[in-house]
Amino acid sequence: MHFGIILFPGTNCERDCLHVVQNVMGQTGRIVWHTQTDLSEFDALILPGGFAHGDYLRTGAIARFSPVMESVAEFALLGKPVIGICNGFQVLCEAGLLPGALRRNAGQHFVCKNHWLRVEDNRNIFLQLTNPGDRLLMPIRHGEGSYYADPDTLLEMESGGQILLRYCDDDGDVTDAANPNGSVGNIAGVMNTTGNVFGLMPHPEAASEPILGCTDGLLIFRGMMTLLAPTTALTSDATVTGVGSNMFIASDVSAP
Amino acid sequence: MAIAEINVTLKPALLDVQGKTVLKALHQLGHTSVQNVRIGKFITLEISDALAGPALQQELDRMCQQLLANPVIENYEIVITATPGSQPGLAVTAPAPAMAVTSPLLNP
Amino acid sequence: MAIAEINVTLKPALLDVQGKTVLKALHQLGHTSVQNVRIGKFITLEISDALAGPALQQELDRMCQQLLANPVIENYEIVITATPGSQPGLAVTAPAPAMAVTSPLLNP
Amino acid sequence: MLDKALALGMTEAEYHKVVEILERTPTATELAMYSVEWSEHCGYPRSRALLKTLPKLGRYASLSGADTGGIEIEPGLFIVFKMESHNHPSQVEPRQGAATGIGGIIRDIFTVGARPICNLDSLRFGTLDEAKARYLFAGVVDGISFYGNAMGIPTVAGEVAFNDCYKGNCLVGAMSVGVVRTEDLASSSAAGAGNSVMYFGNATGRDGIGGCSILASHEITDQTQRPTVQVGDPFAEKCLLEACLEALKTGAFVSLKDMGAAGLTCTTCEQAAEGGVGMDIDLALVPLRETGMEPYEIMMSESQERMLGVVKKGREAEVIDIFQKWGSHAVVLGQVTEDGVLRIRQNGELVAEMTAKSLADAPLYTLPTQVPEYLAALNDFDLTTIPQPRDYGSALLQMLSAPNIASKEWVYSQYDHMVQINTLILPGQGDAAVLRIKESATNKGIAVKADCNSRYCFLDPFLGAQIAVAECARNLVCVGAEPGGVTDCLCFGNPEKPDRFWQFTRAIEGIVAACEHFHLPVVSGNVSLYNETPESVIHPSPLIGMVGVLDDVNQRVGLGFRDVGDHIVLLGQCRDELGGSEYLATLHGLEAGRPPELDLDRELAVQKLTLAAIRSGLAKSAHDVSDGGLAVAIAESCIAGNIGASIEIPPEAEVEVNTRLDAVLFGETQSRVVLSIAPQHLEQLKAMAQHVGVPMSYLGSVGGDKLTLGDDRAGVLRPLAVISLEELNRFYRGAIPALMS
Ligand SMILES: Nc1ncnc2c1ncn2[C@@H]1O[C@H](COP(=O)(O)OP(=O)(O)O)[C@@H](O)[C@H]1O
Ligand SMILES: [Mg+2]
Repeated sequence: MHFGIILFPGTNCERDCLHVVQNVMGQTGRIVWHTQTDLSEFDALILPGGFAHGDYLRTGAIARFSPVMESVAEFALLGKPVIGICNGFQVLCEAGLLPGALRRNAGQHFVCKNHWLRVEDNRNIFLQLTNPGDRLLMPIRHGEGSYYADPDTLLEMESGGQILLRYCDDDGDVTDAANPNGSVGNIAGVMNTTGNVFGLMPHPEAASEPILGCTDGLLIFRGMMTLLAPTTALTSDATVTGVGSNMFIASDVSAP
Repeated sequence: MAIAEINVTLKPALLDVQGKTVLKALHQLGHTSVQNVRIGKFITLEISDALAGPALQQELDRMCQQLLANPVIENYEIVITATPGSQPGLAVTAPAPAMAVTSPLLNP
Repeated sequence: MAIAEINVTLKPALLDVQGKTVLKALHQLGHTSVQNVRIGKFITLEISDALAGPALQQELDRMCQQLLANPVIENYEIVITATPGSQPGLAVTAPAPAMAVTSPLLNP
Repeated sequence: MLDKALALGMTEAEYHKVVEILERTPTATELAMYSVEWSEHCGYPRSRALLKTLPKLGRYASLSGADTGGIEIEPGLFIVFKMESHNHPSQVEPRQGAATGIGGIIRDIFTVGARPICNLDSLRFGTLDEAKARYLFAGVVDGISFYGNAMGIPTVAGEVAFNDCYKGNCLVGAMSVGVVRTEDLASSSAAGAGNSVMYFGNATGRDGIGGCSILASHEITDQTQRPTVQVGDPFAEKCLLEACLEALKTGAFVSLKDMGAAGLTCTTCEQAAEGGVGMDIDLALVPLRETGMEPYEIMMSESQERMLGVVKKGREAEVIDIFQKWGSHAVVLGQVTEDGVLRIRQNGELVAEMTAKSLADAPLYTLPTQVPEYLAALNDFDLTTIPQPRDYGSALLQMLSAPNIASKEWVYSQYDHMVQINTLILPGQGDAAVLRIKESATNKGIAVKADCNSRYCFLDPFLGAQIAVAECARNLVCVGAEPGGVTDCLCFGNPEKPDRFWQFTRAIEGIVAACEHFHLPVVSGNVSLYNETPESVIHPSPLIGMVGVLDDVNQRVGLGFRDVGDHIVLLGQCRDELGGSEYLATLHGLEAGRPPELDLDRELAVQKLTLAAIRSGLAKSAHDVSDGGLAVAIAESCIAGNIGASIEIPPEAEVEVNTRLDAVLFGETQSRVVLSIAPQHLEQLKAMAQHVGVPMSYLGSVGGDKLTLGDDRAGVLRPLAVISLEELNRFYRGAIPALMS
């Protein structure tokens, strides 16, 4: 599978995503400068994290006018998968490709830590390798990740299966205490109505290698490479879900 | 040269967490008569004389809708003043109502 | 109830990195008549009637110097208006000059 | 002109020297240029002679003397690093001051063609009970977060300390680390008459004019004497970084240098002097942000996010294209000349003319030193008068919640410490951060840490500086790395006062002694003097940053205990040492006594043993004993591992006779490491320790959900404390957030 990874000035996770695509998943990928408009070579697109245009004014506000964004919209219209991670999620919201908006964290500070996420819906390509209720562990690293959508929109999203991930505690419970940024309904990731554009604040590319202590993020990228299964029941792969572990140190040091 | 001052504010229905934090801090400093705080953006634009009147107002509206405000969460208000010093009496005030007009790109 | 609107702006000599970037973006969107952009904060305070007149003005000044603005790099301007609807004609405008008075909190 | 020179911070003698060099009265621009370039900040006239004594050789091939230095961790692959302070600007405006400090040090790294892979920060503030200290602390952390995060460079480690002596002068040491292949190393030495001198990055404004000579090289006596604050633009810097790395790859560059303090003055004269050439530039071509700027203002401006380089003649367009793509200015200001003369013009008209060398060769001073008066009385303080705690449990909790010891999670959770996905040991999980090096052909990794106990340095700058080096190295060893190279950031008071200069001199001697013993090169560094105000003088603070190498990044350990039943052992000996300890400060409000002794041979032996235990896979966790002593170290390993421990100090433990119990638990004797190992490995480790002559004691075992402490030295167990993990966490992790909310 061939991934296009969009690079706006100020983006800073493009190389991390490329590393995972090439060196972890063994796929091909290319970094695409934000003025390029021909995306026909790609099977899937990643809008990586960072601070496009410095995040000045509002996150994603300026980036969404980059020439590449019209092509991203067309790419999405064709039904091909697009994932926006962190700043990429913010850009997709500003561009109207995903509903809602991301505001400054309720705590007013940037937050960098590993966080548990609960899978809300797996009837989509992105989370098809997981089961509803699974816990995934991934880093969150953002200052403006407080998701907001008005109540009507939220209702629609709920019924449309568009809310894919919520922040939860290590028991998998979605609680206020387990809300790192004040997102409405602890929402961490949402999808568009047609099921091919996904945005999330956590960083799956930073949780895709054993050496980093966690591989839950890989489930998402692998999902994007897998034809959507006819039903939600995916038994064989279910064993690899919810494998989030806290072993960030020396988990792979072998004792003598 | 015209000067446009734009206030971008959070929609009233949204909780202003930053405002709440500042309110708390003000109370702690003894400013207990403050009952509410909302924090928005104050954007000043300097615009060449090429644009004026309704055309200016229209263009400013477009800038706000496209870029300067996010209609999902924000309102804006535009005040046009003449350049400082030149005929201050002519200041035109044109508060735009809360708008959430979506541009074509927003909802393709 | 009084309402105070406070504009906090970066001192003119300082680089406004946001403004610079937004200006570029506006130009790219075709709004080429814009010549300069500065981005600051717009703070709205609701204040109980206990405070009024010069005392109110003074207290607002102190709030700005202590907390709402950073006098090392920012200026502020305070506009006091009555509560919306109640005697709008009474609005008092009191722009404070660029101030660099250090506050107890910021510089004890 | 003499009065102007004095106002610019020059001495009368320096002014006359300028007249002598030029054989005429200097122009305003010339005077400005000499004043900034000869200031302590740029030319190091007061410290240069001492800095020359720092060792340059070590285990790894090293690079030093340029903007930044480094070590070659495998053939053809360099890790470059440097630490620099931004103290004065941060005291004036903490957020922007710290942000521009980070910005400045990052430029030092990519200026040599390296891609920055991580940052560290070493911070010092007044005590947090003061509003001003909290304001500065919050602002500085916010500034580092705001700038570093946007750059996509993880801030992976650092240190924070609070002490009254910093209330008038906070310290903000920023360190950046980059990776570069030998063939991509860029030069900072101009060459080739006719080549183009080019300006890159942000436009120039009146930022920090005079900052480097008037501000940074003098005490701030008058708070209103504020220069223009510099505002950081991480977006511009990120674009500049990418543009520079891309453009350097083309091979069109002869040299490149970042504009830090003294901006254009420093970058023109130093590149020219280093290459033995001259430059002829026209300031009318400099992109300006403000109108009406005078030539001397342009030459002195400290506007951020700018670089000056020399590009081969005929290849300018290709370079300009790359910078334009990134939205960055790139303009030709003039040419390199053969004659070694710097000619600065404004619309063709000469405004300054001097040899580059005369600027770059700042005068050299030897300043008098004198042992400070406070020292003898403090050193001789009678510690036997100090009462022992009645309740060791609450004493330990009090120690754990002391801001100097408490978890710094409030700080590092605001920093993106994971971007670039190389961070394998995150802040709080090990004594140093560990990063994989994706560029390595052999699975190498690095460990990084910054350290300095300035209380020790206050009580004995020679010993304190040695300990700073030793502790930093020990921290690297405790994650499994071989210490490889040092950078320093020497923050002191006014050098013109003989007692301050004595501190400075002794501290450098300490660094030299320790580095030579450990075979560590000092590859880069920075000096910040005049850190004093009428209300406070900082403790001598030779901040040490260090990089170590893991040959196999899979051989790393954290500080957290891991498995139930593992044995806890102590390498090294406990001695009756309480002088200068955090315990004395926190429980008794005292900064007195002598710092713990340091036996460099013992230190090296303990480090070698620790490293061997980790590499052989015996050690499952390692944590050095530093601030707060043994009890704190063990509590930290419980917290990090989220598992309890039971400690009974046995009769045969390696404790010097007649050591007070509080010194056993909270004393800060050097050269000690707490390891946890599987029970079956105890004998093997013992044998290894005996072999290298390092004392080793079995202390207890891992397990449960509480920390139990007891003293069994007399053969009769004396229970000291039982504290639940939950309570340890609450005190250790809750302390700073509670103070800052
Ligand atoms: N200013 C800071 N920035 C980033 N990380 C920090 C900072 N201060 C402390 N840390 C991290 O917190 C942990 C504990 O630091 P410290 O108490 O200095 O360790 P030690 O006592 O072993 O020297 C380390 O992982 C360190 O890198
Ligand atoms: Mg510590």
